[in-house]
Amino acid sequence: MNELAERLARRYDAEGWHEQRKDLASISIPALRVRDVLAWLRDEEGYKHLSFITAIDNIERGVFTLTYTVRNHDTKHSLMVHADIIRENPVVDSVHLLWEQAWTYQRELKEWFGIDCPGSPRKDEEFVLEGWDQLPMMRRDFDSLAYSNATYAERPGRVTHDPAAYMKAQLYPEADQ
Amino acid sequence: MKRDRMPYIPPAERATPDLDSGKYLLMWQGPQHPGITGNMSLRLVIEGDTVVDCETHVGYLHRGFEKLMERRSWMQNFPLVCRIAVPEPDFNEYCYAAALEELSGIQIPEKAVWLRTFSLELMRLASYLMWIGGQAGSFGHGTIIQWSATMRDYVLDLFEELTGGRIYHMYIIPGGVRGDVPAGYFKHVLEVMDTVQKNLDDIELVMYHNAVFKLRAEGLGYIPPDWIDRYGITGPNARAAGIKRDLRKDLGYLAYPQLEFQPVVGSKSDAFERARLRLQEMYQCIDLIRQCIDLMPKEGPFRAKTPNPLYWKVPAGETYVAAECTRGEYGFYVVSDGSEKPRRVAVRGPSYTHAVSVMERLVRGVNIADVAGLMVSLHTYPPEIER
Amino acid sequence: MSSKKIEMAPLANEGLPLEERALFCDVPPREYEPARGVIEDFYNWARSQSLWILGFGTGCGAIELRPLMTSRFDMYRFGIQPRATPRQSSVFVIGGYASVKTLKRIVRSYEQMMGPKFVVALGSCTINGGMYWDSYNTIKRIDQYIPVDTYITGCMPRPEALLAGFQELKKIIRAGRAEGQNLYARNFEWYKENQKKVIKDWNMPDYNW
Amino acid sequence: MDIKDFIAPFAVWKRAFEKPFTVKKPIDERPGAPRYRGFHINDAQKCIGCGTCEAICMNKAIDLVPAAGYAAKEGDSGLRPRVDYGRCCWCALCVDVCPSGSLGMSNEYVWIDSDPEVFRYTPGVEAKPWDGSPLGYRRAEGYRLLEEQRVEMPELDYKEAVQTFLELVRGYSRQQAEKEADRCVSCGVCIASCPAHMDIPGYINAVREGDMQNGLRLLYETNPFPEACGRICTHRCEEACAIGTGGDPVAIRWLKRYIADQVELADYGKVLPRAEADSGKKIAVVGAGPGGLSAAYYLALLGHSVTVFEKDSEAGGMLRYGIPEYRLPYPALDKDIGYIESLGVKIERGTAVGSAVALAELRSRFDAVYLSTGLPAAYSLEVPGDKHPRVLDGVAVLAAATRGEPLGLGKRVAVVGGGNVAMDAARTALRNGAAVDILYRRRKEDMPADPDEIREAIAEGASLVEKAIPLEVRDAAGAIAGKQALFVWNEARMVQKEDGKRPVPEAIPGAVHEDPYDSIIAAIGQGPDLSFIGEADRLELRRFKPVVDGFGRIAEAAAGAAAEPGAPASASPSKAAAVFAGGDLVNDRKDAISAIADGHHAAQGIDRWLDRKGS
Amino acid sequence: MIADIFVRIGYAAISLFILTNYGLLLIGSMARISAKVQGRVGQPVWQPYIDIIKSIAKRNSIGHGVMFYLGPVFRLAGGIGTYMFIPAVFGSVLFRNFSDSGDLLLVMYFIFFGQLGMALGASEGGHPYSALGVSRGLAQMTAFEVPFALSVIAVVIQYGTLDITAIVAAQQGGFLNWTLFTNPLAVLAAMIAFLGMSGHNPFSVVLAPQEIPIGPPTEYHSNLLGMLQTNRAVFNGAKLVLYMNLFFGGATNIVIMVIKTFLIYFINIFVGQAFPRFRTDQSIRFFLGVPTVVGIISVIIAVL
Amino acid sequence: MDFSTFDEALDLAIGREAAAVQFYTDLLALASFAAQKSVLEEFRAMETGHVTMLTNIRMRGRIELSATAAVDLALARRLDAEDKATAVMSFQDILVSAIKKEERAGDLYADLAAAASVPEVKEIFQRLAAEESRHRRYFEELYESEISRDN
Repeated sequence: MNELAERLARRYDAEGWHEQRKDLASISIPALRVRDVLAWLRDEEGYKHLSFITAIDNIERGVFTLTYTVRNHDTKHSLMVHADIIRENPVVDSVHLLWEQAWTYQRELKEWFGIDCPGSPRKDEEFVLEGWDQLPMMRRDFDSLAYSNATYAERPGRVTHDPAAYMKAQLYPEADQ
Repeated sequence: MKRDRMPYIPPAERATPDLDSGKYLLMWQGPQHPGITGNMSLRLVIEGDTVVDCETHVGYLHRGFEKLMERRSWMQNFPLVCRIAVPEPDFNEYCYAAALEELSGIQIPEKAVWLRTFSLELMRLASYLMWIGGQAGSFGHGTIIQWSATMRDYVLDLFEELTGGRIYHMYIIPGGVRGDVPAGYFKHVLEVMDTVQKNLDDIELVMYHNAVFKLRAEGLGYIPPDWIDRYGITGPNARAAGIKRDLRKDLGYLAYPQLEFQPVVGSKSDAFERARLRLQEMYQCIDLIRQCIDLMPKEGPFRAKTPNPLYWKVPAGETYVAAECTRGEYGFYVVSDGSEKPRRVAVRGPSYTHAVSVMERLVRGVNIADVAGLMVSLHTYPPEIER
Repeated sequence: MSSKKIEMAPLANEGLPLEERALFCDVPPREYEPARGVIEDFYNWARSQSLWILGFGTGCGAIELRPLMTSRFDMYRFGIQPRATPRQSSVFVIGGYASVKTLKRIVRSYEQMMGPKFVVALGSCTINGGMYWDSYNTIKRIDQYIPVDTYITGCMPRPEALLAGFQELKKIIRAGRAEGQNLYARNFEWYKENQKKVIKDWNMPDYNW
Repeated sequence: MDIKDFIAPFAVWKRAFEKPFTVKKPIDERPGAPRYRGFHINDAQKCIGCGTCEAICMNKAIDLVPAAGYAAKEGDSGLRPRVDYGRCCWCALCVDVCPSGSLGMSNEYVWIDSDPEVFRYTPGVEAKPWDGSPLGYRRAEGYRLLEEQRVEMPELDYKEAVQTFLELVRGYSRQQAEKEADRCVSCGVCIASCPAHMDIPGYINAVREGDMQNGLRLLYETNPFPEACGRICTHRCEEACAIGTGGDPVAIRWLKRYIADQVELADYGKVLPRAEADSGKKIAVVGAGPGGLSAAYYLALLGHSVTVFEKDSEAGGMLRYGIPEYRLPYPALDKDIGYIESLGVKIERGTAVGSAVALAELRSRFDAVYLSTGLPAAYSLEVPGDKHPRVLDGVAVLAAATRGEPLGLGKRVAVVGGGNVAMDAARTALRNGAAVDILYRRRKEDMPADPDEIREAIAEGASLVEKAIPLEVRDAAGAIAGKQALFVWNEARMVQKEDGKRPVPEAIPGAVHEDPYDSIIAAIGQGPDLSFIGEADRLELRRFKPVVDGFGRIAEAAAGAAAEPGAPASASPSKAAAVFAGGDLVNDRKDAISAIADGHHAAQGIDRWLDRKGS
Repeated sequence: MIADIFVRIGYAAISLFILTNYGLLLIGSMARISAKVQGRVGQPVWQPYIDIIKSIAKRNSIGHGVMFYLGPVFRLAGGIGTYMFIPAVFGSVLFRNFSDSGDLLLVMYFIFFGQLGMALGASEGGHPYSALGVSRGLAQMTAFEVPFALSVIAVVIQYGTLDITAIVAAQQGGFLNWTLFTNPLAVLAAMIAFLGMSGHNPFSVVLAPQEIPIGPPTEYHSNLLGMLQTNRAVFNGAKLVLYMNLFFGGATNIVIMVIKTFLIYFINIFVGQAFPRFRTDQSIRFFLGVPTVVGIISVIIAVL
Repeated sequence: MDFSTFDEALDLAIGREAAAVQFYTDLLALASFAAQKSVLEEFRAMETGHVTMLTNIRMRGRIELSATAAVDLALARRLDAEDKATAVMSFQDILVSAIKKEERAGDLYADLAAAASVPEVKEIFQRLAAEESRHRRYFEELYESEISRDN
């Protein structure tokens, strides 16, 4: 498989080949070449099956890392192709022309992360949400619990105690000073 | 150009019926509709009895699992994952556990491998039994669903006995499984397998040798073989088109390399073929369960040691673990940043492609009466689409 | 190709001011006096013996309704059967968690049902959020949005528990305590307020969906 | 499509002649499977309220609430888990993780109510129909989420160990320590059991995180003797450990030692808090044992100037003179003491209060005095012949060993007693080449010594003679008088004389043994030496103990017979400094950690008292 | 004369009452038989009663205009009308109804009348499923009416009368005189059409819960639904009696009527449990195929 | 010695308790530091209390002591009996003396009870012996918990 890594590196400046298992590897490519790489992988290297597309919010680095997982059923090998795009105004090429289901993933990316794939069909329609007016919820700076607490009423009357603090209050309250 | 080998039909290349013309009728099938699988909906535009346009609408079951998982520790996610696909939770458990074990470098004991295989096959059978009722029911055959739901219930009894849960088994825990089989369990399993097999024989006679069923299902929802890669179709839907792909064979995970089976492959690729193929896979499941019972080691530990669940830190890394579920490739993509909580967990459910892009494409031109049957024949579970 | 996108058909409540849009009912519901004495008892008996469940699997709970409907547990013998349309159903089974999108349909379906109507809520999620207590998309207490007659705890409750829940519901109906419809009418403003707080987008087709 | 497709479907009618699948009375006839995860049950007696269930619960379904009938006590927080069935998902991780194994699940599953508020209860405390259900989910045999075995501590081989005074316990490696620390569930139940209330979960977490500096900081918050305590502490915390309810307790002591060992003394100053500005107050501490020095440490931190008076030539008290080197090497102790001294604490070694300097003098020279003189005087055997020259006292033997004096114990040594001093004496004797018998009045399980010490002593070759009542010591026949002694003891049996009290050894008539020994080491107990407190000091004593208030301050003695009657206690001549006391002298636990806790506590008391006096 | 009319009306009312109850019990017991095939116990036989009471006991209802209300009324009128002109028991005064006032053509008209009325009402409901159901129902009705009409024609030609009583009378005197044996092909065509008429599988496209839940009555509720449920009993009973009269020799007493109608109805269940449902186009194609041919042949035979 | 009346018997007992008070007073005179004194004073006060109690009994003419003897922990008999009265008496020494004293008293009463011919007097001595055993037990327990902790 290392030949593939080399070819990818030569043709598309790919780097960081990592062999996770004997049937799974990952590699990073420049975001601008996503469509080229995937088309090449699909047509030339036999990675015909797109398992899924997703993104990781690497908020510390200020990027979304896209993951396209493709599979070559003949060699029984899966490849995770990573591409970093900046978090502000994230845009990436659409691959809906390569795979028919890709537009759904891209619609999901748009709704869940705010990642735009120009040209992808129905990308601006709501996917799973309805009337969502917050940050895209899969971004790490969206706090699910805080939103839930603020929006959905909880049944009152719950109270809990920390064993250590409770024992301290019960057994040696004088130590608290 | 090799790229042209696949003629391209853009997904949005759809008829644009003028809804105001009075010629068309806009109809929503679901979510409150008995002919829909689970809680989702189809926005159908029909002309007479023929569907001219379809949009899949999901999100009625969206609970934000992937976000919730980022909030919970590695072990706390274990009870959560099984809820992603309600009728078939075990595959979630397996994929998550396997991904976690791979990232942490934990080797699970032999016994756990077999018990996992066993419970996955049992789950597959239960899931298919649920499907077969749905398939018959979607064409209005109410008798089959009555039988098969009971058969499924017998299988769920087995799960209850083994795991303590009927629907959510939470048995395949990271590190192994949660318990050994109880005394006399396999005897019970074999009895139930006999009952199920006998009933499957009846169902085959009634459902698959049925003029009306054939009339309805044959030719319905034909998936051309060249769509398989283009649409990312996996599992029985792909195999029915003659593509021999089964992750159990291809990936050789768990104890599958030691089991004797051949993927069932069809050719006609219509609803009936898919139904027939699934029936054969049910028989195959029963056979695999029996093989598991024979080959399973009798003794030995069933769980490897794992770190303290409250403070389990997983080394940074990422992996994608896939398994062949009843609907196709079920996968968990897990990313760890080295902390006590996952960085990202993405779930790849086969219904994602089957119920959205494939369904929208296939349903065009189909009689409105066949929409439910077509949907069921793709065997989709909405919760795994929206997670 | 995006230009070929279908234009959504205009919806019944489109173009209405927001506050009116929120009201699914053409008229706000009103309270209905129960009949007198023996007649109401007789009616209640009939209502309790003929529970028609709305066939809307709103969550995981739907998975255990199917065994209940079929031969192993056979709820028909207790006078319970599924019904495909809210107009004819008398029992709404909230199958666990309700996402916001589903909640909108739940409210709509509930309002379409004819009184007296009963609500059975399954599982932890309906009581206090369940395992989705921190999810951004699921409500925590269904009783904030529609009146509930009976809760069945469990995750998932087994079919037997569901059955026991229906038997309990029957008792409640026979005792004349299942007045959810009137409760909803009486506290209509409160329920609407809660619903409005959660459901941001009220647009939906004017029939079914 | 052939004719079969029209005929075959009628096969459905076959079913009409078979038995229906239907369960007649589902609710009654179908109990949950034996493993069914139904409603929670809790053995509230066994439960210690550690809250691990709450920590593992992803649904936040469990609250810890005070339970009627269960008060907080050592090893039991008095809280019990309360489950919210509006949250629970019946995953049973709480059952799997429960350290004590008290949580379980019944196989009951029907709970219906029209009131949504009722689905909350405290299993085992609030009665439910399914309480005590024998069926239902339990943690499977051989399956635990928590590790029940502690990481074995590397030790010297006993055969080798007995040859030298090298430290027996070698300490954890980083990997071992992190693995052991990972067993902790941070419940905090142990904190109350530690006399010093150390932040045990805090520093264990520091080990887990590999943050030794933070760990050391946490240690020094309550205990300036981490090296010493990390080795010889009586670790009452480990008895309260939640993990210990179902397996080995977390090796809290060893982890403490690990932290202290990891940080060099030179780095202590960078990590630990600096002393506050000089307050100008002077405080005398009598006794440079753990209690006195810990008081000195905390007083010094508060900015006071502290002088410690120590009668021996080295500081450390019992840690140095009572505990042999192989358990607590002197460099480790010196490290602890060295850091305390580095804060400016003066230690006047070889200055005995009472003889070299009078207490009254201290009271006039200093603003406050802290007494931490401990229990230096060994009690005697109190049998005929116990003044025999070959009858030695255990504390003295250990002190002599520390000083490096020749012990001259001889070949055959009897140690009388079952406490830690006895064990230490026995093992010291073993290291001096003697054959050692430990004679104890009761049974092995009654021995007050640390079980580890007993185990090690026996492993090193001491033979334990249980139920031996000493009767007499006399000269052995044929031996030169004063060189060998004959130890006469009576075999005993344990008799339960009173219900609810521990059994009493009762001599078996006639079963008298006579054994000759070169030395007989009596280690039955020690008492205080209070001769330095005169009546004029007007300190209230009761049964050889100072009477102290909550902060360790010794009450002023009511005017005795000599003093003029009627003078109120508060009006006593309080020109002199207040006297505080702590440690073995005062408390009943008589271990180093209690003395340290007393010292810390008294330091706070003294500080307050000085504040009050100053203002 | 007036008194006579009132007596007849009284008799007809009693007869209708009995038939309604019989129809309800028949539905209940058939549900139990179906349940047996499905491996379960099934609902109580009297469940239909409770359902109707429950529907009537509903407190509120909404309307979609006058036609919407009239739909069930037409439907019920169709059912009652059908029954009123059929003699339920041959020779019985109580059960003769108004059979002497109308003939077979009137009965067939009433069969259509209910359907059409319902179609008008249901379409008013505004629900697309209602509309779809109605269009399916009408399409299928047109289809099954062809073999049915053909077989009726055959019978009429065979007996030379349109009077049902006369047709029954002609079949008396041993079972070999039944149309079943005298003109088996007509009966075959009629029975197949009957399957379609009853709306059981495989001809259940009208209600088709999995496809267009639940067709025309989707929007009906409360007492309107109660009327529909009552009509189901009446109309079913009327059809069964008609079939019994035309093809199975009628009944000379009520016990025979019960046995015969029960068995005729059972055929529905017998087939229905075994097959899924045809699509509309398939069922139309089916009815216009073999049954129509059979019907035509039966007419030809009758003519000959 | 044979005591035939209630008063006689009690006089003897009171006399013994008074001697005990004197015993502690003597020891107090020897004591050199505060801790000793406080203990001795406490014990002396205890004995003074006994004198008062017996005097009250004598006045009321009715013995009101329990007949149940305390459990014998068998310490007293083993302890070395040599005289401890020195200026540097430790807590142990004082306790041993006290135990011995109570034991001797108990023995005496037991002997007297055995020798008594009048049943009433016999009972008085038995009761007194039991009372002394309880005193002894008190000291024994103190000894066990304070002195002989490790044995």
